[in-house]
Amino acid sequence: MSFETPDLSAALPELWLLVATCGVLVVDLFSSDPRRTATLYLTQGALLVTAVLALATQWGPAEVAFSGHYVVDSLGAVLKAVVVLLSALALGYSRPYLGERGLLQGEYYLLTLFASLGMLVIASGASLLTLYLGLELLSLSLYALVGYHRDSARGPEAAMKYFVLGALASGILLYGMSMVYGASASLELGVIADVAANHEDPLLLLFGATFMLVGVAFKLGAAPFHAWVPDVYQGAPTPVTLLISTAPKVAVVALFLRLFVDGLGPLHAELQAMLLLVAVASLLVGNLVAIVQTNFKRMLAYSAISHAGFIFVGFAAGTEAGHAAALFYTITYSIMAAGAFGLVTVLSRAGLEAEEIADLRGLNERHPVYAGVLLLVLLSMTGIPGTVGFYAKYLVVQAAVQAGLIPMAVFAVIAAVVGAFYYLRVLKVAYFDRPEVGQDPEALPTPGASAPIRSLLVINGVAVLVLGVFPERLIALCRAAIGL
Amino acid sequence: MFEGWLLSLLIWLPILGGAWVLAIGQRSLGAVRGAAVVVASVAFLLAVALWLAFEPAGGMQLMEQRDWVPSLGIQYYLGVDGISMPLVVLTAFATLLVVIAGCSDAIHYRVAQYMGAFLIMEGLMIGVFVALDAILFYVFWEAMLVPMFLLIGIWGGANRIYATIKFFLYTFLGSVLMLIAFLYMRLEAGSFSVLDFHDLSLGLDVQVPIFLALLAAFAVKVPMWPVHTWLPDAHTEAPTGGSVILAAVTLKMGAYGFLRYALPIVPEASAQLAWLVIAVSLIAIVYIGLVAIAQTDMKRLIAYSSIAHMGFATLGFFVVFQAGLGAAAGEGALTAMTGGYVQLISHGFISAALFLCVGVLYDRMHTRDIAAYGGVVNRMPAFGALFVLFALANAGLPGTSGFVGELLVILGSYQASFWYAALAGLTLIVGAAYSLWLVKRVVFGPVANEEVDGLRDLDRRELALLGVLAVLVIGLGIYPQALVTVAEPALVELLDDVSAALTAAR
Amino acid sequence: METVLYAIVLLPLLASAIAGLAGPWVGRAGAHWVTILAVGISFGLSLWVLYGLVWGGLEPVEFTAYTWLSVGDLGLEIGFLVDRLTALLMVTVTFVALMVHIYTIGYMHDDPGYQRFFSYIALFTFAMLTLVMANNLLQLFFAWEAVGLVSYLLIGFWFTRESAIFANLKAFLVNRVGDLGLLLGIAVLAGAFGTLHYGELFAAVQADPERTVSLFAATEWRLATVAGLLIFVGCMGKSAQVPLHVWLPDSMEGPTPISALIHAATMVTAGIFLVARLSPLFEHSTVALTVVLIVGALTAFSMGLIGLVQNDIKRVIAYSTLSQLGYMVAALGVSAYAAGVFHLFTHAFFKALLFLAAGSVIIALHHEQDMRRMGGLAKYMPVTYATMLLATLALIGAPGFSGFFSKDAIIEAVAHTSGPWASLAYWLLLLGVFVTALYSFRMLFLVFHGRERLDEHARAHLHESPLVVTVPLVLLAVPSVFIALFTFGPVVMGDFLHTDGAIRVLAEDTGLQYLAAHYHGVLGFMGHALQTPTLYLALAGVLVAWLLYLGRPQLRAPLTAPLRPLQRVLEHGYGFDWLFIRGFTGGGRAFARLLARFGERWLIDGALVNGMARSIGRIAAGARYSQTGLLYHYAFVMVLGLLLLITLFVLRTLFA
Amino acid sequence: MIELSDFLILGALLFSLGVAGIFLNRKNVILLLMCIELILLAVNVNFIGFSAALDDIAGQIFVFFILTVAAAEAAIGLAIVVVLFRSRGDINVASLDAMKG
Repeated sequence: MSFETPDLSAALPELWLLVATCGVLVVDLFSSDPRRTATLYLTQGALLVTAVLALATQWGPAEVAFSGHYVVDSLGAVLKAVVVLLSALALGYSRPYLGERGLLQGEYYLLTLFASLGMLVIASGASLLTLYLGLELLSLSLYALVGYHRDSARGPEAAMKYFVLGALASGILLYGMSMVYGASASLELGVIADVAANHEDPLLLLFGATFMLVGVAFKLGAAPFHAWVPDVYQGAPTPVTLLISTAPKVAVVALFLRLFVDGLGPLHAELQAMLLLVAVASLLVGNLVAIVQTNFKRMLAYSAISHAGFIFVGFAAGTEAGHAAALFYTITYSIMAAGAFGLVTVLSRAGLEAEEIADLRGLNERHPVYAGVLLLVLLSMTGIPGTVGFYAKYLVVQAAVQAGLIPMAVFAVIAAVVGAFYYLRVLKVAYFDRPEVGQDPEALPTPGASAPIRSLLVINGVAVLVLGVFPERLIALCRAAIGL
Repeated sequence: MFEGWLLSLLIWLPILGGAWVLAIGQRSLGAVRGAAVVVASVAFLLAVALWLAFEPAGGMQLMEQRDWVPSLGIQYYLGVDGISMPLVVLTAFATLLVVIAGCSDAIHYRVAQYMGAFLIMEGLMIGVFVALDAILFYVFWEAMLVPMFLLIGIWGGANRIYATIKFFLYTFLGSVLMLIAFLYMRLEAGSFSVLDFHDLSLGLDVQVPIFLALLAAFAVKVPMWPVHTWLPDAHTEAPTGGSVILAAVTLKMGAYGFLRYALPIVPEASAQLAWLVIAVSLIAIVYIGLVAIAQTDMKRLIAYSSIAHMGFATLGFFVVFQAGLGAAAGEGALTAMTGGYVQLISHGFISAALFLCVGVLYDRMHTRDIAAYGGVVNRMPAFGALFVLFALANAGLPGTSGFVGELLVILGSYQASFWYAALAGLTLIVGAAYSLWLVKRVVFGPVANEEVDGLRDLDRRELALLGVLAVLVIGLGIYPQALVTVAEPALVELLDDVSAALTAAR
Repeated sequence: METVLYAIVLLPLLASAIAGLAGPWVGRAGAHWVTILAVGISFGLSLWVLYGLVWGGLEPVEFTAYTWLSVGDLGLEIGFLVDRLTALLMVTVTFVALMVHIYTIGYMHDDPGYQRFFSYIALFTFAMLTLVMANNLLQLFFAWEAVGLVSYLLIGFWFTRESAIFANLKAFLVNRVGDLGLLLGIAVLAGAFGTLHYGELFAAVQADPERTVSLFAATEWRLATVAGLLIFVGCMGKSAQVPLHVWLPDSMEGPTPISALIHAATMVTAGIFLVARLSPLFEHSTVALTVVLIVGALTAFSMGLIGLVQNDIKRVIAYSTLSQLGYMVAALGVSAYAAGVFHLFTHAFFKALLFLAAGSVIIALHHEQDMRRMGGLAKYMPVTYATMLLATLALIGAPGFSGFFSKDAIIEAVAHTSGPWASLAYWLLLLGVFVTALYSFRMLFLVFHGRERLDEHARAHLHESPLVVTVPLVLLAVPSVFIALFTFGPVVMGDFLHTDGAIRVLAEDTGLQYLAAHYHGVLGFMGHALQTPTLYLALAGVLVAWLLYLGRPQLRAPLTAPLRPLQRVLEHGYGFDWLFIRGFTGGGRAFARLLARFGERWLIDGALVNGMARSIGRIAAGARYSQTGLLYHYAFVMVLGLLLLITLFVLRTLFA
Repeated sequence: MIELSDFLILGALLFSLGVAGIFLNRKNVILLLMCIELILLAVNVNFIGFSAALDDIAGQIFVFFILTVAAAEAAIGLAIVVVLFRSRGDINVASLDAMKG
């Protein structure tokens, strides 16, 4: 028996991010700047370099490393780049919000970095173990971030709910993993796939897969495992909500793709019914309950549930096109969600969270540019052509149609129409309602953040439009990542 | 000479022009109005150039084809034929009208957004008519909802929010099913090109669901009974310009959809279910006509009359299957279809004119309630004369454009069944009843009250707008051949294709 | 020739446009001069055309002016067909129109809508000429609607009067009922033969008269009958036959010159012209002709009766018009087209005269129209009185007057037609003669004779009308009296209208042919009249009128008392107005409201659209409660979800 | 000889107890943390049983990682409990319902 030094370069982005995180930790420790400028720029730099590294070193045919626990492939490269860029975007929006509330501390950046690291690990996970560890690293960081605003009334409650339910979901996921392990005698997804393909009686595998599916559905916020979503979205500080609703979603899609495509892909036919059930339940619950919400963040949470339903439609299709669609959907949804929560962040200030729908009253009258951003983002979530959200829905529905799931496709688009109603309701408030006469202008939400962040928001909104008119590059990227 | 860029310019000039107007923003009212008028005028001139350059016998022409989303096989594919070209010109014309009409002081809130929305919408609507790629078509089709949603919601009447959300959801619901139909056809045809779709030969079992999906989209847009109730609300609450565009162009998109998609792609299903469309068209003509009589709001009344008139168009399009399609005798099919088509354009003029007329009154009195008026002609003789003219055109008086379509549809549908013609012909009575009763209550009579007494007649801008429409309404009534010459070859080709497909299926 | 025809048609249109659109610039005098000039030239040219056709050796002219629309094989054209029938009507129309134009200068002297009025009547002249000169049904329909439009505009000329704008709406809508029939008839013909050109249509019908169409699934109907009946519905609308007559009395709300020109002399006779023009079609359907006969006879008698109880001078004449139109239609029903058209021709003069004379009275009395407030006017207005007397004599058919020939020809033609329906019609028409005489002289006596029931103010300003009024009266009186003397023979008894194929009669034994065979000149016809009841009935009518209104007015009360119920029925116009206004219009409106409320607002919008939205909202509000906020509920839901998936999986495994 | 099925039954029982504990307990948040530990332990039992039965060491390695993560999870959990207690003064599960609907 000889000891082989593993080829560490396979995990270059992760290692870089880890080192950089440690560096940020040290720098932050010795920094006395209350604005944490150095921390911010180092963090953003680290994340951007990670993205570059991921794309530069990992794009290409799949290579397995670390004794089969780690895979380097194009999918992973794309996922990693997207994940870290979204994290960077989330951080970009967060500073003024945190600063005004006295939350601007190095821990915030560190937790975000660790979460990103967890996501990177998920993106390259080739065994149950790696995936579990990545997921836990991500989840634990997020629990802490949700409760980050210790003095707020709702933060700790949200964190507690998230933590308990998240741990429960992790337990269920693990339980499923143990079953899969028992059925295939290996933790490696490649081996599991072989076993799944050749198994005479995949009962145990399927049993495990069902449990794992619950875990994944929970993390994605799909019904009926969605209960945490509204409370956490509402209770967490808005920048954290922004983060939760973007990068981790992509990571969970990665988790699904690894577990249920790379690993249990051969069992798709057996699992399809469950995936469809989750999709239908999510579309129903998300779209229906969102209608009656008055809190904008909470409404977006329910809308996130319905979007998870769409992602699951892509999963249920089970084809490569379906997976590419789900990936594209998640990425573009993240961009829209970043825009929406970014707007709330920018409009809010200490003492005025600007998270009620009514706070948006007359936005077009006072700040037409921001109203325009809101318009684009919400139209995109609705799926109106000209915005990128249309192509997201288009790809998913097309995959469903191609896979012969036409009733599912019909249900999904009708759900989208129901969903349109609550987005329109917000637009109605922002565009058609006028601010009440005599209302104190001070009490109205005003964009308070610095000019770069406001520009970031506008760019975010315009990106929704530009990607909607020229979606080819992103679609091609997602399809290439999946291997189409 | 226009090959390859004219259509693109017609789409993008208004859209970019609209963005420009938006960018001028609140700075100068004059600059905003000027820019909007310039953009709309240039677009209209381009549309006129399109008309002149158009070769009636040339089939699909002025095509442009580029890759757009190659990984999905979606192309930027444009072209016009005799069916779409007049609609493009109508769109540019209607937008010009609306922009000029919007230069009055009645529109003072966020003028740049108002003008920008119309211009952007113009580009999108032209896109609908010239797109030859199904997804491109769908993109324009849906995107057009947004500016209209905002127009009604921001500048509309008291009940505008209910109306605009209803409008949006109704039409959105109708069209998403169409998208699924397109995706399915893509699987069969291998591309999204409408021309490839036309070559498909699908089985009847597939055609019927596709037809129903298309019907859902187009029926809502036309709108056909019983999915029409968004229209009275939207028309009523929309600002004048919005009503004009809705009536003059938006409704035509649905009818155009039938001609471009439903009939040629799923001819067998269209033939099979023609009875359904015919039935609801006749219901639209008779039932909706009666409902129009009972209205007390001017715009609602005109909106209902729009539905009834669009019933003629759909009747004309679908009665062809029973009116001797492919047979030489009398050519009832071609007559009916041409009639339906002429009705589209004519209704574009007449309804635009009527809505502008109501707008003129509304600007002065701020009410649409018929009962608030009476004896308007005493103070506004020029307006009264024009209003009577348009109402008569609405009632299908010969010599106005309203008569042409109705006559041809009645003549054509007689070939299918005497009773179709008889029921459709009831519009002669019902249409006259609601149009002229409206005239009686609003225009004629003694001066009803002090507000009416204080009315001033049309100013030069209003007179010019309505005058141009009057000329067009009468012009098309006296010389419809100008339009028919352009459209007929395309309609003949469509009918030939449909009948060939039906023959092949038998 | 073509240029002449174009000029005849287009000059009035041009004049109308000048007077209407350039009214403020040309001024009042400009408006009347330009229109009168145009119509005058039209009249002159029409006369020239008629002369040419009859004596000048001109052949009937037919040409296509312009293709309105051609779709596939169906060519819809604007074209002219001028034969003797057309020329006769052109002359009539332009002559009466010219008289009315001149008369209007006086009548409308003080009206602010002076130019507008001239524009309208010139436009009417144009439309009416287009109608009679058409060589195809489409153009006829165009003009048909155009005259309807002008009628609409003119009835509502005084648009501030509620009654006027009610009447014009009513007129238009009732006419539209007729137009629907006409349009469907056109559709039937176009559908069957692919053309609307008269000549081609007639040839096609001639070639296959037995052709059928199927209306209901199984039954086949003769095409000629279906088309004929439908077109006759159009005729009933425009020519105000029962039950579509209800608009005509109300149309008297228009200025009197209009009543004369449109609602008496020309437009309302368009239906008669239409049927005559389509005689080659109607001849192939006995059923259609029988219906025409019955409707005509019924109208002739029943409308005359109503004339007895009217007090408004114009309404009396209006009912008289209805009755006379009935005579014309009845003539058509027995294939006596020539007689019908001839009555149209003579009636145009004397009825226009009656109206204009009545108008003269009305302006003299400052727009007083109630005969109960007139009386004894003869001495104040001698010219008016004289001309009106002549017109009345013509109307009741005093021998030698133009009306005598035309009406007697009709009655005789019906009398010599066999069949039960013809007998019934004959009796109705015969009684109608008595009634006509009675109401005509009742009017004459009430207005011009007897006690003066005027108020002082009216009497003080009472004088004969100016020359622009009286000259047209005199000019109209001349043909009213004499025109038939030299035209009756050739037109009705000869083959004036038959030689050039304008009118075609298939049967060899019609009543008119019988008369023609036994015709021995005007005097002979008058002599023959002494042997028929017609003359005596007319005389009786005059006598009764004299007795009741001049001679022994005290007899009136006891004599009419038992007839009181009948009188009430007549005063209510047999309830037709009630039926139309309350029944059809009211019912229609109530039904429309019901549809709007129930169908639209409650069912589709309320129950379906908003109902769906509401139920979604309710479900959403309910679903909201499942999110209790409590951790253990959340966990429980998750576990339930897990169990659900496991169940699904177990079920799949069990049943796979 | 202890069969594989015995491990699995034990694991399933523990797992069920843990899950049931989460939604049956309405009092103290600490109990929830304990239930979570119980679930993780149930998984460990499964892994060890399978590892032994399959004669594969990977399962046992996994268990070590689970134990480590469980410790970290407990740390975070307790930290949140502390924050919660600081802000509200009690850690009653039933009172955590400020956000709902």
